[in-house]
Amino acid sequence: MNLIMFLILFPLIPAIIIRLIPSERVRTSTVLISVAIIAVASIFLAFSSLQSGCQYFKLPFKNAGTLITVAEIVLAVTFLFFCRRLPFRKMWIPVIIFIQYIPVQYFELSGKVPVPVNYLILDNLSIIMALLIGIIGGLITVYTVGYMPRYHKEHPEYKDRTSAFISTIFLFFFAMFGIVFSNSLSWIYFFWEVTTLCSFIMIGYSRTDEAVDNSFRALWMLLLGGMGFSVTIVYCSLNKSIGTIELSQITAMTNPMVMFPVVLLCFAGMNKAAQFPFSQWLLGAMVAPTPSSALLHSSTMVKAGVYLCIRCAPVLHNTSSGTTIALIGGITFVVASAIAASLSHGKKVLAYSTIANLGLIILCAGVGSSLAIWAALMLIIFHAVAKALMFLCVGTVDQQTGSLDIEKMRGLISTMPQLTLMILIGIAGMFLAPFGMLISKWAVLEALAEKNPFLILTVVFGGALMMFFWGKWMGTLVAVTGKHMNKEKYTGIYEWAALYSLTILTIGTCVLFPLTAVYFIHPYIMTIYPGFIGDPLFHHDNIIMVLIMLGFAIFLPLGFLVHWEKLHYSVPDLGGANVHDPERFMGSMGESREWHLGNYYLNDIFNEQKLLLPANIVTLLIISIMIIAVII
Amino acid sequence: MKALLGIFGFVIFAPLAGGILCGLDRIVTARMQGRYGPPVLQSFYDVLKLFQKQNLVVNRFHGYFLFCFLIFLIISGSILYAGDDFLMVVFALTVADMFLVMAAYSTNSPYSFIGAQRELLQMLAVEPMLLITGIGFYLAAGSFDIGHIVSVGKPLIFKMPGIFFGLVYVLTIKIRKSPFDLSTSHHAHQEIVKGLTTEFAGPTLALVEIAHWYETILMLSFVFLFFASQPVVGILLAILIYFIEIIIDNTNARVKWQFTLKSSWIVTLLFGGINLFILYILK
Amino acid sequence: MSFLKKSPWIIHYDGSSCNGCDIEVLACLTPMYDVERFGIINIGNPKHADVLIITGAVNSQNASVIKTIYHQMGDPKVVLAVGICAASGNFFRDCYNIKGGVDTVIPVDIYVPGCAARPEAIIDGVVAVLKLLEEKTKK
Amino acid sequence: MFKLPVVKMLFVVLKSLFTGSACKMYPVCKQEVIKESRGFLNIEPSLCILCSLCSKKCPADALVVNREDRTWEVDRMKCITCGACVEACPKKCLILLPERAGSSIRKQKTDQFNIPIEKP
Amino acid sequence: MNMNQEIKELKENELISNVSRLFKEGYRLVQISCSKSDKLQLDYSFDKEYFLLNLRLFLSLENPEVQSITDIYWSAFTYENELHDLFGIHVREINVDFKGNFYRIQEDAPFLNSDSIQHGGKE
Amino acid sequence: MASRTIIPFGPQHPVLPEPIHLDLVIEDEKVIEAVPSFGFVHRGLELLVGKKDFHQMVYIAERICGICSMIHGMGICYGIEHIMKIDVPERAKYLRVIWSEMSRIHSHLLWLGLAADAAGYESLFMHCWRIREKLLEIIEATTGGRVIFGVCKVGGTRRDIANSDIHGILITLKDIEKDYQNISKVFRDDYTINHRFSNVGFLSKKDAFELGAVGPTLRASGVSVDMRKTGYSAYRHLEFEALTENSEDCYGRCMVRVREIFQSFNLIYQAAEKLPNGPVDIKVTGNPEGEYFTRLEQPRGEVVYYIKGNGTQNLERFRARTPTFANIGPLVRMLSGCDLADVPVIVLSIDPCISCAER
Ligand code: NFV
Ligand code: SF4
Ligand code: SF4
Ligand code: SF4
Repeated sequence: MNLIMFLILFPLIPAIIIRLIPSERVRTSTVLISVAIIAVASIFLAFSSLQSGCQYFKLPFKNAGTLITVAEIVLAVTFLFFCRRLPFRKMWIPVIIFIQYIPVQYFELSGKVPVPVNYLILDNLSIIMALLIGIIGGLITVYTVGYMPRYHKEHPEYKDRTSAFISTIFLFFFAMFGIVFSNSLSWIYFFWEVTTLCSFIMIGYSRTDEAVDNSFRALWMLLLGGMGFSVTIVYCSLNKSIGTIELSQITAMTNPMVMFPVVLLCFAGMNKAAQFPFSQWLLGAMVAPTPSSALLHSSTMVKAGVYLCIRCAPVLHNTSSGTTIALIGGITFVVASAIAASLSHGKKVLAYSTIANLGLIILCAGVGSSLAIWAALMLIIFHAVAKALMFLCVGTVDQQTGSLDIEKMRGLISTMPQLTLMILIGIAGMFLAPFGMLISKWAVLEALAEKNPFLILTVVFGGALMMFFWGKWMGTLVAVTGKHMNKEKYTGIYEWAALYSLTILTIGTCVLFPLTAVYFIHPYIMTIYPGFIGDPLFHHDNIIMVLIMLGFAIFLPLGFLVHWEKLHYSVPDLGGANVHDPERFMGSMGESREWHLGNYYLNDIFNEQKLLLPANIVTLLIISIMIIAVII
Repeated sequence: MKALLGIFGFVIFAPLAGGILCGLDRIVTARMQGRYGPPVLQSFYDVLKLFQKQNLVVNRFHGYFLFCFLIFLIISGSILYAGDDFLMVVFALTVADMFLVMAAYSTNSPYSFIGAQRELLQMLAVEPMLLITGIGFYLAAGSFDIGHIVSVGKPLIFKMPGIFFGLVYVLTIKIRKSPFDLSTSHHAHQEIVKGLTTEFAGPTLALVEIAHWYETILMLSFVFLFFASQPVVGILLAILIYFIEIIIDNTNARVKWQFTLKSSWIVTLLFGGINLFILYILK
Repeated sequence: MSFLKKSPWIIHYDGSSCNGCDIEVLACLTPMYDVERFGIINIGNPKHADVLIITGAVNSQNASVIKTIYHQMGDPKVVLAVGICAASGNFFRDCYNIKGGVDTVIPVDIYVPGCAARPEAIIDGVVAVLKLLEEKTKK
Repeated sequence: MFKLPVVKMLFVVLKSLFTGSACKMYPVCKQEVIKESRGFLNIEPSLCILCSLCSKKCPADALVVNREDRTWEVDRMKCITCGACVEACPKKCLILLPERAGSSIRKQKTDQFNIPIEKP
Repeated sequence: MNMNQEIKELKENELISNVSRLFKEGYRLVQISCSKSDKLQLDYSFDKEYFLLNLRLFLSLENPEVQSITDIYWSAFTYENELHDLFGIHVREINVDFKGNFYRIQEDAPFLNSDSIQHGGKE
Repeated sequence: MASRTIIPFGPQHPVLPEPIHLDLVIEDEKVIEAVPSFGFVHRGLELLVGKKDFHQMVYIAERICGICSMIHGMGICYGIEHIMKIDVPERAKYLRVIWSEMSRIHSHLLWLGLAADAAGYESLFMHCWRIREKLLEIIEATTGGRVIFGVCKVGGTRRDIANSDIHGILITLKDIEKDYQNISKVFRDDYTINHRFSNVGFLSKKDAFELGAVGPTLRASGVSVDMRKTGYSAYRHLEFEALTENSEDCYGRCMVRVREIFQSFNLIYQAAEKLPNGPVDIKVTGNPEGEYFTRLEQPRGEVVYYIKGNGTQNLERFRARTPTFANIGPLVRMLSGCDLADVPVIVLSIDPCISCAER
C-alpha cells in the first residue's frame, strides 16, 4: 500500500527538482537516482505481491476525493491556459474541455458521485503495467538524458528546454502509476488527463508550427477520449443500479446496465490506444523527440488505453459490444499494417505498427476469453519492450545519419553493426516465430479459432502484412554494402546503457516467456476466470519447440563471427555491365552510373491516403452504431 | 518416441523423396514440352556438382542466412512430422523464408534484391492461406495438433474443400511453379536473372536446392493432411496434386505480382473464408 | 567422381554474332535437340554457370562484358566458342569495330565451326567440353 | 468446343506427354543427313588446276592456294560453307558435302590438300 | 518502278521547313542515311502510301553540322546519333543525345575518316 | 513514398538472346525511365563494301542477321539488279517469295517462342520451336542451310526446288500448319498470355505512325503498311492483305504475327501453285552504277537498303536500315510506365533483332 503510494507520488519529486534546478549535472544524477529508485521499487512491488492475488486498498486519509477534484480543476485550467493562444477557428478545443469538465465537476462538487471505498487496486495486471512503466520507462528516461543534448546540438533552432522535458517525463510516470493503481474512475480520469497533458507538452516540444499543430490535434483527440470518462462518471452516478465508480466493481457486474459505461470506457481506451478513427494523434506525435515517442506513444501511454480495455474485458466477453470492439481492433490491425507497408519513414512505420499491434490487443480484449486475455497480456509485454528498443535504436540512427528514412538505412549493418543488431532483434521480436510477438499471435489465433472466423481473417491478413513490412526493413538493414565506416562511436554511454538493457530485456522476455506466463499472467487470469488452469494449448512439446527454435535463432547468427574458408569474392551480377566499382554499372549513355535499390511499397494497393479515410469512416460508423446500440 | 521417429524420417527421407520428385518433375515437364528430359537423378547430380564448385560470394554473410533457412525449414518439417502444432509449422516456415529473403538482401545485388522483394510479396500472398488452413484444421478436427488431425477418422477434405482449393492455389507459389514463380526458380529469369538466388553460387546454392526439396515435401505433406485417414490414398493424391501443379506450370505464363497477390488473397478470402465460416456454423 | 560432367549449366552470351549461331544454340535447348538430356540447363547467370557459350566475334564494346561474365563464373569453367565469328571473326574481322575471335579476350577451350553452327555440331562441342570439364575438376 | 481457354494448352501439353518426345536423340542416334545441306567443303585434288579463282571469290578468306607448293588448303574455322568457291571453280572440283566439320580445341583447323601434278 | 521513289535535293537551311511540311502532310519517317563521296550526302527518306520521298542534303567533309529533326519526328534520334557516331556529323539539339556513345566505337567516325571505302578495312 | 531502384538490364540477360542494355529506373516495379543503349553487336559491316565485291556482299548481307538472312540477301540482290537493270527470271522471283515466306514463318515462330518465354511460358516456347524445327528441315532441304539460306544471288537464285519435290514440301507444310493451329489458339485465347500481353506496351495509332514504327509493330496499331504490297518479286501476282490489329498493344503485335504465319503459309501455297517453269538465274556481267533504295518487308517490318554503285566491283555505299532500328524509338516510348515484368515482353514485342539494328 505504501509502496503503491510511493510509486505514484515519488516521481513528482524529481519532476520538481529538475524543473527548478537547471544544472545539467544535477539533472543527470537526479534522473539516474530516481529512475533506479522507481525501477527497484516496482520490481520490489512485483515480487512482494505477485502471488497475493487481487488486493484493494482504502485511502489512509479522508479527503482524497476533494483533493482529486481540486487537482482536476487545476488541470482543466491548465488546459485552458494552453489554449489561450489558439486562433479563433480552433476555439472548439476549449469548448470540449468545458463540456467534459463542467458536468463532472458539478457532480463531484455537489457530492452526487458515489464515494469509492477502495481507491487503489493491486493485482498482477497492475504489476505488469507497473513493471513496464518502471523499467522500460526508466530506461527510456536514461536514454533521454544522453539524447537531449545531442538533439539540441543538431537542432540549434529549437530552444533548449530539456529540464521541462525531463520533468514532464516524471510527471508522466506519476500519471501512469496513478492510472494502473487506481480503482476509482474519477482518479483514473484525473491521471488519464494528466497523461494527455504530458503528451501535449511533449509533442509541442520543438514549438515548430507542425509540432504545435500536432500537439493540439493530440490534445483534442485525447480530450475526446476523456469525454468517455466524464460521461461514464456521470452515468454511474445517475444510474442507481450501478451506483459506484469503482472500476473493479463495474467490471465484475453482470447487470446489463453496465454495458454502457464499459463501452464508454473502452471508447476512451481505444482513443488513447490510437485505434482508428483516432489514430492521427499518434502519428502527429512522431514530431516529438524520439524518447518521448518511445515513451508516450508506443511503450507506455498507449498501453494505458489497452490496459483499460483489458480491465473491461470480462464484461465484454461474449457480448456483441465486445465483438464490435474486437472488430475495430481487427480492422485497425489490418489497415494500420497495410499502411505501414506503404511507408518508408522509419518513425511512421513504427507508429503504424504500434497502432496495428494495439489493434491486436484491443481485439483480444474485445473477445475477452481467458486465452485472449492471455494473448493480450503477452502482447503488451513483448510489444512494450521491443517497441521501446526499436524507437530508441531508430532515434540513435537518426542522430548518427540524420535520416529516418528506411531506405537510407541500407547497409547499416556495415556502418553500425551493434545498433543494427539491436534493431534486428527488435524487429525479430515484433514478428518472427520464436520471438515474442509471434507467440502472442499464435495465442491470438488459437483464442480466436473457435470464436469468430471474420476476426481470424483480420488477424491472418494483418499478420502477413506485418511480416511484409518488417521483412523489408530487416532486409534493408542486413544488405552488406561494404562501406565500413563505424559511425557508432558517437553514441553516448547513457544511450548504450538503455539500448543494451532493452536488448537483453527483449531476448529475456522471449526466453522466459513460460515463466512470465506462469507467474504473472496465469494468476491474473485466474482472478477473473477462476476456472482457468493454464493454457492447455501451450503444452510441454510446444514450449520445447519454441525454445529450440529460439536457441537456433539466437545462436545460429553467431556463426557470422566465424570466417568461412574457401570463399571467393566476386562482384554482383549486373548483367555484364559491370565497371570496376561494384556499386556502379556502365550506363546507357556510356557513363558509369550508380545502381540503387529501393524497397517496394505497393503504393498502388496500400496507400496511406487511400486507406485512411475509408478506415476512419468505417470504424467511426461502427463505434457510433455500437454506442447507439448500447444506449438503446 | 514416435515424434522422434517422425523427425528422423523427415530429415533423412524428405530430401531423397524431394530430389526424386524434382527429377520426375523435370522429366514430366520435358515430355510435356516435347523434349526428352534429364535422368531421374539429375537433381542430385546438380546438387553434388554445386558442392564441387567454387563458392563465389559477394560478401560472406549470405551463407549463414541460407544455412539458417535450411535449418528452419527442417525445423518446420520436424514440427509437422513430430505431430505438433500446425500453426507452429507455418510460423517456422515463415522464419525460414525470412532467412532466405535476408540472404538475398545481404548480397546487396540488384537482381537478388528484386527477387527478395518478390519473395516477400509471395510470402505476403501465401501466409494468410496457410494460417487459415491451420484454423480450418482446428475447426474440423478440433485441434491444432497434427497428431490429432491425422487421427481423425474421416478425410478432412470433405469438411474443408474450399480451404483445400485455396491451399492448392497458394501451393503453386510455394513450390515455385509458373504462373507464380516470381522470385526465383528456373523460370523467372525473364526479368531478374535468377532472382533471389542470383548471387548464390556453388555450395550455397546447393543449400537452396536441398531446402527446396524439403519445402516441396513439406507442402505435399500439407496436402496429405487432408487425406490423412487414408494414408495410401493420401500419398497418391499428394502426388497427383504435384502432377497437377506440373500441368499448371506448363499451361500458364508467369503472371505479375499484382495478379499473384490479389488473386491469392481473393482466393484466400473467398474459398478459405467461406469455408471457415461454414465450418464455424456447422460446429 | 566429378558431377560437373553430369550437370553442366551453361550461360550463353551473344557477342557480335549475327544471330545465326545464336538461335542455333537456343535450338539446342528445344525439343528436337534437347540438351537437358545431359543435364544442361541454360541458367543465364554467370555465377551459376559452368560453361560459357559465346557466339559471335568480339567488338570494342562487348569485350569488357565477356570478360566480366567470364570472371564472374566460378571454377571450374570452360568456354565454348560457337561459330566462325567466335573462332576467327569471320569476314567481320576486317571491320573497324571487331577485335577478332573470342580468344582475343578470354581463353577458349573448344571451338565449334560452322556458319551457322549446326545444333549437332554444338552438341558435339558440348560433349567435348564435358570431357574437358572433368579434366579440369581433377586438377 | 471448349470455351475454357486453358484447355488449349492442356491439350497440346498432354498430347506431347503421351506421344513421347520429339527429340532426335543426337548423339545417341545418328544424325540424319539432309543431302542438300551445305556442311563441308571438299576438293577433288586431282581435278584442281590451282587457278586460285576459288580463293579470290571466297568472302571469308578461308582458302589458300599455293602454286609453288602445289597445295590447296581450307581453314575450317574460317569457311562459312557458302559455296562461292564451288561456283567459281572452273574445273568443278569443289563440292559442298552435307557432313560437317568437327569441333576443335584450336582456333585454326586447316585441311591441306596436295595437288598432284599428273592430270588423269 | 522508279515511279515510287523520288529524290529531292535541298539546301541545308531548307531542311526543317521541308520536314515539318512532310510531317503535316502525313509522311512517315523511314530513315536517315549518309554516304560519303567527296561530300557527305544525307538522305532523309519519307514514306506516304508506299511512295518514298528522299530529301537529299550535301554537307562538307570538314565539321559537318546539321539541325536535328527530333522536334518534328521524335524517334529520329536513333538515326541522328548514328550519323554522329559513324560520320562525325554534329547534329544540333537532339532530344536524346547519346553524345557519341550510341555505338561506342573506339575510333571516331570510321565512315568519315577511313579510306576503307575504297581500299578495304584494316589488314 | 515509393523509392526508386536503378538497375542495369542486360547486356547479358537470360531473356535476351541478344545483348541490349537498358538503364531501368523503377519504383515498385513500375518503370519510370528506361534508356536503351546499343553497340554491343555493332560490327560495321557496311564498310566492307570497300573490300568485298558486290557478289560477296550478298553473303555478307545475309550475315547481317541469321534470322532474316534470306530477305537481306534478297534485298541487296534486288537493289543491284535494279541498278543494273537485270530482269530476274520469273521462277526465281517465285522461289524468292517462297523462301521469304518460309523465312517469315521461321522468324515469327521463333519470335512467338521467345515472346512466350518472356512471359514465362516455357512450354509454349518449346512447342513453338518444335514446330519451327520442322520448317527448318524443309528450309535445309531446299536451300542447304538451316538459318543462313544463302540462295539469293544477283541475277536469280542459287538453287531450284525441283517441281517433283514441291508436292512433298506442301504436304509437310500443311502438317506444320495444322500443328501450328493448336499453338496459335493458345496465343489467342490463353488467359495468362492475355494477362501478360494485353494492355501492355501501348502504342497508339498516331504514335506508331509518327514515331516511324514498322512491320507488325505498326500494323498492330492499326496502320496498314506492308512493303509486300509494293509488289516486289512475285508478290504482285499473289493475293494477300496487310494484316492489322487495333488493340495497339503487345497482344496486337502477337496476334499480327500469329496471323501472318497463316498468311505466309497461304502465300507459299499460292506461289507454289503458280510457280512457272524456266531458269532460275541469268548471267550477270558488268558492275552496278547508280543508286537505289530497296524496300522490302522483313518479318519485323520494312527494311530499307540504300545501294550506290560507282561502276566498279565494289559498291560505293551499302546501307541497311533495318526494321528493328526503326522500332527503337517506339520501343522507348512504350517502355515508360510499364511494369518491370513487362519490360522483357515489351522489348520482345517489337521483335528486336540487334544484329540487324546495329549491323
Ligand atoms: N526481320 C528482320 Fe531483321 C532485318 N532486316 C531486323 O530487324 O532480323 Ni534479324
Ligand atoms: S558464324 Fe555465321 S552464323 Fe554464326 S554468328 Fe557468325 S556470321 Fe552468324
Ligand atoms: S565455302 Fe565459302 S567460305 Fe568456304 S571456302 Fe568456299 S567460298 Fe570460302
Ligand atoms: S578454283 Fe577450282 S581449280 Fe581453281 S584453284 Fe580453286 S579448286 Fe582449284
